Amino acid sequence: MSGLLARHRNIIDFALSSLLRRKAKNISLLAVYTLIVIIIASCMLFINALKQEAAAVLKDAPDMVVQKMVAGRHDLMPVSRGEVIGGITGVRGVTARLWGYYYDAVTRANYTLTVSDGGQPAPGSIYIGSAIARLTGFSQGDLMPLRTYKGESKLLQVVRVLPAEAEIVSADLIVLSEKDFRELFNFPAGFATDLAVSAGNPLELATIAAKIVHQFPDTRPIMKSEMLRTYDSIFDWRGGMIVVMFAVAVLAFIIFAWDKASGLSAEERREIGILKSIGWETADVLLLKFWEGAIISLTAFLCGATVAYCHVFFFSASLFEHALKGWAVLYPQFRLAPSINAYQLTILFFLTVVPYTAATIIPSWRSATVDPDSSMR
Amino acid sequence: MRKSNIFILITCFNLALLLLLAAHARLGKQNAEVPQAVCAGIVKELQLTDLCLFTEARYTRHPSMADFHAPFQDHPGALDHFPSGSLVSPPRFSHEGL
Amino acid sequence: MIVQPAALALIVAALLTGFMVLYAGWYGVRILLHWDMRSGSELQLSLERRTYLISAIVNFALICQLLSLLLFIYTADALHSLFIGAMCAAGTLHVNGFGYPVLALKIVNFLLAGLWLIINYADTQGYDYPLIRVKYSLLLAMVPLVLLESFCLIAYFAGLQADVITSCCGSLFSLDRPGIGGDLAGLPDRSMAIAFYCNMAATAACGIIFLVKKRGGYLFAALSSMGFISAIAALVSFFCLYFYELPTHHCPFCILQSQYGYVGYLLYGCLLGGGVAGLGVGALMPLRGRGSMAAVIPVLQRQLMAAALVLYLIFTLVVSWPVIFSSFKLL
Amino acid sequence: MKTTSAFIIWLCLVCATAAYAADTVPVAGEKDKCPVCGMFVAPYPGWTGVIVLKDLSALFFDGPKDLCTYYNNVGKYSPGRSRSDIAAVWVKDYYALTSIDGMKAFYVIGSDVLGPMGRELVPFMKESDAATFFKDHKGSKILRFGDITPQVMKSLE
Amino acid sequence: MIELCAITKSFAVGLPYQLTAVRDVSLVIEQGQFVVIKGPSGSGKTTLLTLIGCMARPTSGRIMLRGLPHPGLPGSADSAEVEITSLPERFLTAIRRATFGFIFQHFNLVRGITVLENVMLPAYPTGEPYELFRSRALQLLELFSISRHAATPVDRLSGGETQRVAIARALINNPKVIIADEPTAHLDSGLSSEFMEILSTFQAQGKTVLIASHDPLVYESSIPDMVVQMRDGAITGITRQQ
Repeated sequence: MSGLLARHRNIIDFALSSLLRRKAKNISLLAVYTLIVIIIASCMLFINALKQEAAAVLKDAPDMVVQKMVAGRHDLMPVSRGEVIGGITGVRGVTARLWGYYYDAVTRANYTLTVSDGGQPAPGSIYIGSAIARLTGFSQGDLMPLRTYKGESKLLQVVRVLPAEAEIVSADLIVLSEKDFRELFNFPAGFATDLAVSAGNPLELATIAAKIVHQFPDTRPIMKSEMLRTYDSIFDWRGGMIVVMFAVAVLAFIIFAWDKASGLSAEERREIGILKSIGWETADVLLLKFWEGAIISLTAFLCGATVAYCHVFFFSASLFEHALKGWAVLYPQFRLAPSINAYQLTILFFLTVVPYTAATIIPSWRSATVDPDSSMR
Repeated sequence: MRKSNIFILITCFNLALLLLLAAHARLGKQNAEVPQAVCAGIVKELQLTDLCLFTEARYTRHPSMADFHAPFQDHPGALDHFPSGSLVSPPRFSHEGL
Repeated sequence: MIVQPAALALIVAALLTGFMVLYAGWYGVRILLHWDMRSGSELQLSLERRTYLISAIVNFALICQLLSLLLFIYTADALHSLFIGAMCAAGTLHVNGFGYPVLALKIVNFLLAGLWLIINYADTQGYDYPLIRVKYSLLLAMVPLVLLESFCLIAYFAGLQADVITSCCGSLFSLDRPGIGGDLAGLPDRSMAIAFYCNMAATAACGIIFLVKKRGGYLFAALSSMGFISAIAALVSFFCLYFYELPTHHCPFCILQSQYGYVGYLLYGCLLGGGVAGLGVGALMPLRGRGSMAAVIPVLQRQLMAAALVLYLIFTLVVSWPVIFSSFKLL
Repeated sequence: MKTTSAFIIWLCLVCATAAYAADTVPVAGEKDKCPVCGMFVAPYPGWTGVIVLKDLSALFFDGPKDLCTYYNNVGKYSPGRSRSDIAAVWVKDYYALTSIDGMKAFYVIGSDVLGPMGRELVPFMKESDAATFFKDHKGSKILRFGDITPQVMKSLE
Repeated sequence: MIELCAITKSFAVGLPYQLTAVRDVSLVIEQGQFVVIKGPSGSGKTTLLTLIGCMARPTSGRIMLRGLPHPGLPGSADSAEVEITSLPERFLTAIRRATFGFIFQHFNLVRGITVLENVMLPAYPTGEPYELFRSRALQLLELFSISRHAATPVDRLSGGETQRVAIARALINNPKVIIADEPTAHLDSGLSSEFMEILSTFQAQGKTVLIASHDPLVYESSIPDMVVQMRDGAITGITRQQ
């Protein structure tokens, strides 16, 4: 056992010597490899942190939202239906939600306007999200003009800027009173955007949803579990797509690695010939090649994962920012709760180290089977 | 010192660094509980359903409230939201400048 | 189709192992056809060199197989939130018809690859390539299974549709459900536990007899394979209940979750390792008369047997722990 | 005189504690386990049942089924006690998830809703709720607390 | 003892350009002998050395080793006889490592690494503890008075130093047989005779020395016990010296 260990360590010694002999080539290989690991790992860590954030933040979202559909599009929901739905056994409460979008031509940004169920703020005053405050420069006490449906300007007083740490849910929010909301959009009385339904027992939600659809076939109930699942699948999908895009980079790199491993120079052939003639066996040379690859991939993997973590959680994934921002004007600034686990590292290992290792098996073997007597000829 | 020892030390150092980061993540998760509670409070109070990640279109602002044909809703030039939707900006309409 | 990093990682691994094993199989055929130990011809020399490549490939495939088995189960577990009604891996695997075949094939292939490496190890200790035909026949048997597994895995992930309604483990492994899950759960719990302990005791006794008197290798292999199966059956029908402290929950996957301290990985790891070692003892039995193997195999068998016994012992201790020490009692 | 006032004080105390026992439902903690099956109770707040004994100690159950098993055989699980030591029985109304008096509740059996222990007696405060549930979830019978006999319990195993 | 029985080695068997490098060679080399194989280039000297040194297998004929280490094979005592012609490469390598030390025509040191590492190279895959063979390597360097170069890359050494490093490397695994292929081809007369002197001390230590050479300085020297003449792959004469 100790002999086996000693053999591995001896061979690692020589593998390091031979890697260091071709410094420029191997350091460039390591650099490219590390870069690929960094990109894939950043992407995975970022996506995973967002998923966890969504799950943590949305755990108190409405149990169910019921929308009315007309010709495949959302339509205004008669508030009266809320009473019918409230009568369904198992429903604890129904509230009409009033919310919509407002396009601000000056800043070219979309705001989300919403009415708080609690009756706050009072008519004439609003709360604004911190990203809006940052974008427009309005702060507490200022009067903010909003264009009504008639094109007139309506001045509303900012009484509160929503806390910056809640930006991930409230960056673009303007919270206003029901009266102002209806005046602004000429929103008909007796109608709401949709209904939020809460159930006493979450187990009953499916039954309640079935009853609502049965009673009002033109409605669409969306359960909280579906909202959360939407985020899971969006992020999984996006993460997967980014990984697929970078798979091309991985592929290119693997071709490069294959080429490096199989394109034995005359010098390398001579060296392996020498090793074999002085008593290295094919399996020893294979082990040497394995360790050369393992040293590079292990180092690249560990450094890449570390750098990726720092990139995502210390520098807020600044390399991705532009890709994620798209053409939105309002972009929330948030710090994600850091998370890293063995599962993600295993996936990363599979996506980077395993293909690299597979690509070097056959070339390594080819170089290991140089004839031992070749150095005598 | 033997080269293999140096390599083993560097690898151990890297692993330790990774473990340290895992510890940092655990700590950071605890620190994030307060802001997350603030967020959850606003979500509960305003009955919000979505994260505010992409504000460019309603199907990206409220993905869980959108429907199957959502990509067609916002403007005639809007393409599917991925991948072009997040890369291509919408055409400028004349009424916007007014 | 679910495009998700873990699924991609598994598909990449499946494609790589499939391709590599196919390549190895092709040269396996050539070795079986043209092998001639006495010849010093160049063909023979090149074939001898191929054997290094093939063992490197199977080594790679085995490690890949082991890691991807873990990753597959964990991924199935992590994906359960995408499917309505799934509580853990049991539900995710049930989403389409390829889930459980993939799992079964992964386990079988892991056992076969482990067996191959054991035989390969014995073979390389001999100076006369005594097991070359056995070894490459086994490799050829593995090739279609590995390819089938890769195909099933890709088909499984390709066929995953989010929002499919599936069953949760509570119903898959409930007593009144037809099928293997229900049958396993429905086994009489006490008698299964007794059968398991008897089997383990018999295996241990047989192993000790073998270690002392060098007899009974076949019996040991048979007992340890039976031990493997009875351990799974007893785990599902009896021991699970103690881990969950729930008298009705028979799921073999939930113990892999963090609430149970990932104890499942330890249990299944011990079981798989012990299974491979136990099978290895049996597989080496008929080969020990061949040429130089008479000196090699008995030593190897003793090591394997010791490994199998230790792993099974750990398994037994870990499953017995909650039965003895928890305050939970089955009625 | 002294004894009378002492008696009155004592009476007040008893009444107070009785009122306490009748009105407040003890909440299960992380460590509380079901005395019948040994499960932790806290992960299943929607099913938790409580029996308050006359000495004000509380027993927590992971579902009405285990509660009734206990109620039918108190001596087995709490040696030296009997049914007469029980001060109050609380179960969770399925729809509202609030604690209700178990003695007055309506129970549906045979439904397709499973509790942590499998088939369950699903409790309701109002008979109309029980009837709705009975229809929605394919129940087989609506029972009162007194109807829950050992035979009924057997059918739930 | 090394015994060759009717050894033939052909390359490209069955092809039009088949080449027979060694033809029906039989030879016995006793332990402790100093043997020189002489002959013009292309006479099969080197091929014969590769066959004896377990680097290649003969096409026909048998090679027996007696009283030499043969790890991994049955019969643990070194006195047992081993037939090495049909052994797998793995075992040939093990025997080569334990039994033979090689000195090549161009010395074949691995460039870019230090003298010490070059000397230790043959010991790496044996699984011997590092400290053990490192101290042995340092002793050898001391013996050949090149210790001060231990940390120097081999590319920077002079011809004589390179030669001594190559000899030190051949000795690291304590072999019983030293095989040298045209060792003096690139050395001046002074270095060549120094080389022969060093080899003769090995013979004095009981090692067998086997040299292929067409250098008169080697085969006309008084040191060898036996000179084997080869031409066209066959032995044409054996001269023994007393």
